[in-house]
Amino acid sequence: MINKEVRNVAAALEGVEDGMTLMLGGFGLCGIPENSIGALVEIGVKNLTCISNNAGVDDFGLGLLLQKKQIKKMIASYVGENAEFERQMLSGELEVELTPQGTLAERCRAAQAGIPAFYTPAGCGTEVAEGKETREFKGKMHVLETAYEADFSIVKAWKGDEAGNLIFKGTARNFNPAMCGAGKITIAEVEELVPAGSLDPNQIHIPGIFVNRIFQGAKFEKRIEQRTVRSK
Amino acid sequence: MINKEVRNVAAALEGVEDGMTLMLGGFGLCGIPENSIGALVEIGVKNLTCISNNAGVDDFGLGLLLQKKQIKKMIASYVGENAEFERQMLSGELEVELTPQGTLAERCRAAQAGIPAFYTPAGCGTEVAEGKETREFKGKMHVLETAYEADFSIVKAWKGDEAGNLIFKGTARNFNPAMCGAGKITIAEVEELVPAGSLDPNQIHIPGIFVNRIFQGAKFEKRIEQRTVRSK
Amino acid sequence: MALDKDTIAKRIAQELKNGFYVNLGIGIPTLVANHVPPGIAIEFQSENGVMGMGQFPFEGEEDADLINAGKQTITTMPGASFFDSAVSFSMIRGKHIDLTVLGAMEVPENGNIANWKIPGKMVKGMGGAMDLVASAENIIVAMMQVNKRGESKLLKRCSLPLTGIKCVKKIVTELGVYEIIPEGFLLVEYAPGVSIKTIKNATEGTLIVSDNLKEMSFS
Amino acid sequence: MALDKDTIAKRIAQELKNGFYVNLGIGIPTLVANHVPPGIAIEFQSENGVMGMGQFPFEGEEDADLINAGKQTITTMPGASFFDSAVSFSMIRGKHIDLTVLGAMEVPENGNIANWKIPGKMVKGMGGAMDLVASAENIIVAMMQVNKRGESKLLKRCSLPLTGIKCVKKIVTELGVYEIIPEGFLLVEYAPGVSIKTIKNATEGTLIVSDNLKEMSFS
Repeated sequence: MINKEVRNVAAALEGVEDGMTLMLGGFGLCGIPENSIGALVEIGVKNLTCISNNAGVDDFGLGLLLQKKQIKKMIASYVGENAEFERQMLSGELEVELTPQGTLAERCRAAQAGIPAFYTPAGCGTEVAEGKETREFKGKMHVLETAYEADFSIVKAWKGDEAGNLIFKGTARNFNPAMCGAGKITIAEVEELVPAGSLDPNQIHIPGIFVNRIFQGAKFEKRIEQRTVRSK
Repeated sequence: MINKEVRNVAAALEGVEDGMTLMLGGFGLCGIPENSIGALVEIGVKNLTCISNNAGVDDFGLGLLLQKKQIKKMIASYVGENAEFERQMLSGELEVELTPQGTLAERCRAAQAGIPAFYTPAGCGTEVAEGKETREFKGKMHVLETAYEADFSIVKAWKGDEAGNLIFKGTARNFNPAMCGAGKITIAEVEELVPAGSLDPNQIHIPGIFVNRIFQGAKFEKRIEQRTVRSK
Repeated sequence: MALDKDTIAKRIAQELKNGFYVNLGIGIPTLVANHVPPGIAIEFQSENGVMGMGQFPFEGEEDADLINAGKQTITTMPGASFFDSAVSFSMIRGKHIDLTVLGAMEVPENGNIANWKIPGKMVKGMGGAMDLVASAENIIVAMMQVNKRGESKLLKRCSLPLTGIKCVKKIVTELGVYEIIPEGFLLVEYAPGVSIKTIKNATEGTLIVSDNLKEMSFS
Repeated sequence: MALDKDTIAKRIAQELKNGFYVNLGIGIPTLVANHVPPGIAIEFQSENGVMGMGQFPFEGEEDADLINAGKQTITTMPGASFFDSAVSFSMIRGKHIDLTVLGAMEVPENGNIANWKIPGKMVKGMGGAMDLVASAENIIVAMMQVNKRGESKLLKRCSLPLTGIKCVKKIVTELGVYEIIPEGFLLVEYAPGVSIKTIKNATEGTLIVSDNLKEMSFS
């Protein structure tokens, strides 16, 4: 068993530097690597390019990095929940590349899987396809999309073991699995870190080979963005 | 819940006709849809094109269809265990397309995922790449491979529920997941069929949307190809 | 009388067929789930990674790890499954979803759709909409036909950046049900009590009235 | 004296480094797992869908659902995982595997490799070998240097259909250890008691003897 455990978030983030590209898991505020994001704010690395489906809200998730102007460029599919984001983007302070959500997921997965490029119909005929190669397959136009490159992938899982194996919970899975192994170094923060052999090998969502560093997060707030309920 | 249960293998195979293309899960004899293969022999459909990693052994798995000369063309990555296969191929009775194993898996997955084509380095500079488009990405040559098309995908899982959700066991998983939803109709035979709600939604390997028909196999022989043991 | 949003959703629910896997967008489309006709089996997907979505949770039972694509807390039905975003869009891109219902800012008469950006003013992003409209073979747009400034959203041509091209098949608004045909918007149903004149005034694009025009029915 | 197959495997095991994920091919490569140096952590992948392979099972404990790519019954180690073939080749194609050891029928001096087909005579198929050699950055070939008819398998040029091009970095045979350099096969180690003359006779391609040539050591 190859042990991937590091002692804390600081050790996990070693090597993250100004100007790097980070891939971060999560959908909205669900399944985001909140311990790592908190530490990135503290470390104060700047000029980051962040690849993440969303940009958090003003005071949580990637919104914390936006507030401190640590992000130079954001690659995302939906950023509607973040007023500071919109302000920085419309004022030109923040560079933004919006990409269809499925293409975003597949470009991460392609990086993980050693697929340099693939064709997808998403975005054909729209500004997303501008400047990209398009091609017809079975009578339908497709656009060529390439694998993302990133220095670090930072993901959040529910349980993990020392070998780096990960299990996600509910819809907190989202973009996390496809990002594992997609960046040069993958960091996983987990709610519970268990010894190797504790998890059923049949029920691992992401094998440890895709994870370089794993640690148990000190605290998970797991904020709910839209608390919707029905009456009993 | 959309119920996918059919009463038996005959109902599951309804619509399989001469000349069709079938995708069949399994690696060696491990995780093969043996009930369905047995029924295909009985039904006697002919001129099949089969996409499967291996071609079984002489008297089990796809070897049974080969014996009856029901297969016109075989698409596989490794066929070394089957003497009758080799005979039919070398004599020209059987058309054979050999493809790298990873490319085979990815072409199935591409069909499932609506990706018409992707680039892979596997096979560049070999006869596998002959007649195919090649292209350089980051200084390395890649070949363009397309998604497979099939009329039926026939897979084997360990447990399944009425909704078509599947869980595989050990290395019997292999090609089965990537083939689900890759053919026009997907048939899953399972060792144990349980009511919807019995399986943990977090531990489903293949969601039921990728499966059209599911049934509990009458009998599983699960033959071992190479029984290797160590002494106590 | 023009429909309210919930009644638009109710009309769209009539399009649900037994065995459909359905993706509902944010806004009016989400309400469709409340009106599934009895006796048919439907599963709702949310593209953030769940199939078999159920109702909102009871108060106190919300789970931060269980939300829909609108970031709302949800529950699941028996037979549900969770999966990652790449698998989720395999369902969508691979045409495994039978019906997609989504909102729009503008729909021109050729079936294009715009719903993600107002240049220089508002950029929410396309989310999963571009993947959905590029692959779905059965797309219904649910929206108010007239915007807050009284302008029609059923247009001759889109002015906003597109989400997808020639993909919309049907549109349900507070005023009527429209099919996209080569000639323009084919009005097939009108909301109870709404006049053709009102509908014409609220349609900037070419409007064709169906020979089989009828009033929407909610029996 | 020329090495036996198990000793070839033992020599290759010296190339294992702490933290390596390793894919072993069928035949001699499989034997490498028996010689992992003490004190280093290695995980063995089998491309049919398991990471963290263990030894063969005790008699009576074989599981038909637990095999390696050679179709042999196996066991798993703590920390193991199962996955599907697409994920398995994501590991391989995505360069997550640190070392690949595989057999060959022919290796020419430019580092190409042929191991899957003899036209008109034998076709086993490439299995996962083409994916492995196309992506692995650290490939060792394990084979007997001379075939059953006494012919060298270290050639000037391949005569058989290729599995991959310019990918082999190192070769370990019953006679020696070779690195591929622009000039040809660089002999860096010889098997105990084997003469350079014997090695030259068994090498059809260009042989260069390293300035740092030494005897293989199995201490």
